[in-house]
Amino acid sequence: MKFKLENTDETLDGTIVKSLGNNEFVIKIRNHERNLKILNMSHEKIEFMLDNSFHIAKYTENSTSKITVVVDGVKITFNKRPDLDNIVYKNSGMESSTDSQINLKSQIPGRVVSINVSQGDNIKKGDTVCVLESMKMQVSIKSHKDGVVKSLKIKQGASVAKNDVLAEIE
Amino acid sequence: MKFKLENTDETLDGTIVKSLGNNEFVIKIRNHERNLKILNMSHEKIEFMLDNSFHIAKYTENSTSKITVVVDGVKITFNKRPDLDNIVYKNSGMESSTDSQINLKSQIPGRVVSINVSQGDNIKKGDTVCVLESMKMQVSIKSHKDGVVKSLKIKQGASVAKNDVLAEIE
Amino acid sequence: MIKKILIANRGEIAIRVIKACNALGIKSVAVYSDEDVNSKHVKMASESYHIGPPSPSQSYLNMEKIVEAALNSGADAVHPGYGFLSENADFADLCENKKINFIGPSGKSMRLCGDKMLCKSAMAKAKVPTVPGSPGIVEEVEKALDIANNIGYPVLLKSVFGGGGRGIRLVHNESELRQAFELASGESKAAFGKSALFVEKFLPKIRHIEFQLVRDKHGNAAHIFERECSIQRRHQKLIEMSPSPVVDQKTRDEIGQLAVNAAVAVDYHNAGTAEFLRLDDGTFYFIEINARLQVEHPVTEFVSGLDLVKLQIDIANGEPLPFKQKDLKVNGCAIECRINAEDTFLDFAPSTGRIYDVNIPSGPGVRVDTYLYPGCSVSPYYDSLMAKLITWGQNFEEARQRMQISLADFYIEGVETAIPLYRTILDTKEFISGDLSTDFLDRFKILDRLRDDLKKEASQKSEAALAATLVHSEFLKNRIMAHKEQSLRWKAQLDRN
Amino acid sequence: MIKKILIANRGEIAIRVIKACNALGIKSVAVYSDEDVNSKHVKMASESYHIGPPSPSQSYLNMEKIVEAALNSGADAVHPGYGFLSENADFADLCENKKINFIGPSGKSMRLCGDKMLCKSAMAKAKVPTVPGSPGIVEEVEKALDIANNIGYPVLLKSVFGGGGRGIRLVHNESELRQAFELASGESKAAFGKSALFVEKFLPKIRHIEFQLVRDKHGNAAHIFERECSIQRRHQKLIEMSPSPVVDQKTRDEIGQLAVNAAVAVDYHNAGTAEFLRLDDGTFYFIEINARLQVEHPVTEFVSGLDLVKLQIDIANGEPLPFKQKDLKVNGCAIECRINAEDTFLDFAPSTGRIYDVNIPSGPGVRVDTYLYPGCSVSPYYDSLMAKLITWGQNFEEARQRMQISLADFYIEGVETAIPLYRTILDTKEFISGDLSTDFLDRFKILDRLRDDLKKEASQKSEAALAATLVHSEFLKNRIMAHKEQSLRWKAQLDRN
Repeated sequence: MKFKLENTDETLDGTIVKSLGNNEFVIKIRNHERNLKILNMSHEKIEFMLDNSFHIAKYTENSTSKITVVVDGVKITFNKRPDLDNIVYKNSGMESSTDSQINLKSQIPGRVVSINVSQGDNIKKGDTVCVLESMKMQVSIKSHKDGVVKSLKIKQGASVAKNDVLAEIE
Repeated sequence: MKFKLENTDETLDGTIVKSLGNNEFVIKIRNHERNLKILNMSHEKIEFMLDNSFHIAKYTENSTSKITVVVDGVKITFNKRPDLDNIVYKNSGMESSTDSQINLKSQIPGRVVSINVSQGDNIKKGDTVCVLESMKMQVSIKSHKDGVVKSLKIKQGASVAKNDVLAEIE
Repeated sequence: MIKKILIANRGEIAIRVIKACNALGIKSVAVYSDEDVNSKHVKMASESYHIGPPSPSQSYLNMEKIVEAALNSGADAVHPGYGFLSENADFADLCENKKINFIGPSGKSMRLCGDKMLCKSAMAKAKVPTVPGSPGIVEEVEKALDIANNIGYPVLLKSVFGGGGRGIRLVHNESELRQAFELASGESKAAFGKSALFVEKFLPKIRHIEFQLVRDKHGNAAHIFERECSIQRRHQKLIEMSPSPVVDQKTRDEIGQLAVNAAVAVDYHNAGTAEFLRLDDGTFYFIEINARLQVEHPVTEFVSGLDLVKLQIDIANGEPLPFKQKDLKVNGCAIECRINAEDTFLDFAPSTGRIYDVNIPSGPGVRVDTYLYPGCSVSPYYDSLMAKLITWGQNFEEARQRMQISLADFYIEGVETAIPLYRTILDTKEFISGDLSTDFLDRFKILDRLRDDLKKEASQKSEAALAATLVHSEFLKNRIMAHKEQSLRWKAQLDRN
Repeated sequence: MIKKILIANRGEIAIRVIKACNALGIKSVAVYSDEDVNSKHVKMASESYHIGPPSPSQSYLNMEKIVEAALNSGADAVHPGYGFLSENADFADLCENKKINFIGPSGKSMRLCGDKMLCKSAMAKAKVPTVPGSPGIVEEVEKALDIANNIGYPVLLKSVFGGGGRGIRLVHNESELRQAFELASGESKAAFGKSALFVEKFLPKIRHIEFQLVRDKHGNAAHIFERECSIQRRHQKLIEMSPSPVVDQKTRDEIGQLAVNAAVAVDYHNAGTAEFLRLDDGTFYFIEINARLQVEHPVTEFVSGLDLVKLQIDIANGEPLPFKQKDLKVNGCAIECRINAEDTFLDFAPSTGRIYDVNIPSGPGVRVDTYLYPGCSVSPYYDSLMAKLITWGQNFEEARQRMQISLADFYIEGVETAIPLYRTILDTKEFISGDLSTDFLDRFKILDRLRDDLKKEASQKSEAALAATLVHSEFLKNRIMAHKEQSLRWKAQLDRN
């Protein structure tokens, strides 16, 4: 199997070569054979020795296109189909172009302090749509594109969760 | 319900007076009404406020005759039928008279280093029956009574768990 | 003598005070909102009282409710922690009126500390230098121009109604100042009915250095050295240390004495902090007194060996300080990293939710003050400080090494934290050489370096991650196979029936 | 310079050394037996090598296997921890032969430390006082009688083949000595082919006080104060502290110098410990050098600020000591309680098994060195030390208070520990006043007091326990009811079919 590492754009390939029994396997990564011994495993977590080093990995996301594992506290996302995918790693700080998206989502949980636009308003990218408050901090949520406010999904004083849609902008 | 506290020989009585809903109850202990609010509960553990104090209790033993709870780290055993029961609290250091018992049990886990008696031997209370090793320490296991070694349940080099029967002495 | 203390706070600082109470044989009383029913401080206190709904204004800022809990529990003292009511003079007065010992300065002293202009003039009298500028409010633009000419451009034109960066204008020359004065004055009159502007020298690159001070009710006072808190984001401290790399013993004695003078000037008693700005030329300007225990008090505890909460309680009991200035000596070096629930790459935006797992570091010279336990929650209602990681070493380098390994050991599953950022900062040559300033993150493009470090780390772990992924795929495949087989068995059975 | 250290040990001390490696940027290599696959030291090290079955003789005492792992991993040094191979001179020699830096004294020095008689005569030459008695082995009874008359009865007749209390006879007069000598000599000849007896003065009530020492490869040496380890059970330490309540600075200087002389006498390098007995009249007798890091080294780290593992590594690297004796000063007071898996009421018999839950205390001045985590196991194959709880305070009383609250916070579910015993001891007026001796537990009938304390505690918690029991009964009743209802529903359904 070939995997593309989102974090660094490297491509890695790996396969399980054989099982040695007793939860031990020979695997091949980048054409090097390595010994893998599973110590503990559940559907969400695995503890294993890779050659002589211990690792703990938690599986946090697994879709048809990508899998995210947290290895020894480091979050790593693989694209399963490296030829097709080009999603930018969240931590790179570079947001992908979202002009085509209608939904303005909240990247933080919080309470709606104020709504600064109305349905039907013409707004520009960067205009403040609303202000959220969380942990004593007020955060302005800005439009991700130029467009018209098609609908507002929030009410003043209400709480929103991370990734909730705040407004549709077309 | 009446309960006898093994640790101190006190007798306590208590009842649930009524449920206030929302996991709150009025209970009566020693004729004083007290407020009990359950915060979290599973079959083995309960976290609750008794009036204004937080407690965490783990249920470790529950038989028809007694129940053991560890409250805030303190182990407490109640005899459910205080009139009938007279078992001595383990931590009192006073072992109950065990002359009538046949089984010699191990109070520690360990490996059998040596067996000092044979089947059919006449032995006296206090004679060493075998020696166990655990955590670099050798412990002589002594007969709890005078009698004849009816059978030996252990082999040299084998491991025994706590409360395993080592020998029958009649 | 205080026998029972109500802690009018939550989170790690409530736990810190409860532990101090336990060690001293004093009963502790916790208060909690609906949001904190399962919080650790509630479980640790001798008694706990519910005080209202999650919103701080209805619970931890609700003076009446808190005083009621104090009276119901029979607490004879209140410890306010930091934040919430800790610098609320009315609350201090209310406690004293109800004969509850408020562990902090008097309401009167607190009011003096809290009012910028009053405090500034008190300091002028006590000869404690403040940032050059107008001695009070400037009514006329000509006066503002005089002052600006006197102290030199650029200057800041500030409104007393501002705060946290609001209502501040940077001006570089006379014409800019005239224009800004007119605008600001108009804005202020429109908003508050009157203008209240003042002028201060603009300080381009500064360090935030503060002095811990203690003063008892008999007037004995001492400073317990400085803390350098220059690593900040949006004017909030991230990393603190004691001693500061730019403070030698002579400077410590000199500025420490100013800090003590400042405490005397406002008749302060309790533990407190005199905050200063330091310029690259070595000039110190007093900015304010924080009239409470600071978040970063543990670094001072490490290098002094003192227990500041215990000292606070002793002072509240009317006891004299158990030491003199000359008895105090800096022992080694301590660093603190604030472990906030926030996302470095979203401009430090809050990150809340359930903590699925947590590993708290430990070892020689390591201290962690935290409310975290596996399964607890980080609430959006309160501030983002989850934990403070503090390390001590015989010198800065040992403290730094211990901080690095402790950061690597600190695992929090469920929310984002600045732990990776701190690991990057602590490895920069600029941090190691002590080249600190409040614009450290921007000045050295630390976030870019963090991105590079994260990429390197991901690269190092990529093979292990791939191995885990391979096993997972295999595992899923087998489960699907097993599931199919079972389905077939079921089907066969159904067919039989 | 050492770049990679193999740690030939397990448990808390392996973790302690791994943390030191991490802080210094040195790679760490763990070794583990089948029993330790899931142990924390295996998970924390940079690399981990399997070395054999659970039995120590086949794993942690298996020199060849361990050296093989060191060579395979490319480790350039071995840290032996304490116990296991730490005082095995052959292992030290083997490492040096394989060009692996053994972090400890030379094999030659270790042999001198390990041989009672050789060590005693080396000390005689160096004028370090040992327990009065025969200077070496006594072949004839008349010689033994001379010595006994000289030092005064009662005396102990000991066999060099004994140890840990075996082969020791207490005699009160000449006739007892004649009789005992004949018996012991016969026994010894029967068992070992030769008699090797010696005579020592019997010391009725003693304190165990030891001095931490360090000596580098250039001959620079210093002591790092004393530790009092008088609270023991069956000659094993339970509670240690530094400083000792009976050692003033003059005594510290004087006996510390003897400890240094002892180290010089055996050409010791590394960190080590000179053990002394102290009589009530203030006399100190040297008994032996422990040629390794001690379990109780953290109390010394707390009061000195030094990192002893780092010092060991520096000395192994050939570096000179970074301080002189006069630079070292006792800072405050530290206490350690050993948290063993054993049952106080079964004569401290081992208690092993799975640890279902654990809460590790923390706070100002608190340090815990441990391998425990929820879900780990305590193995019967290895020693019973699970954790060390160490607290520091500005003085003894503050350290004691912090120890008390930390003991109360330390929760270990799954095995028995002496935590309740320690809580009782720390509250006795005898402990508080420093009236310590190796027979402390017996002398003050501590176990009886513990029983009383446990009863009191059970009484205090009885109402909460009853409340929990009532709820539990109610809960079970409801479950049974629910179950019955469901059964009825099932029955009805079956009846319908």
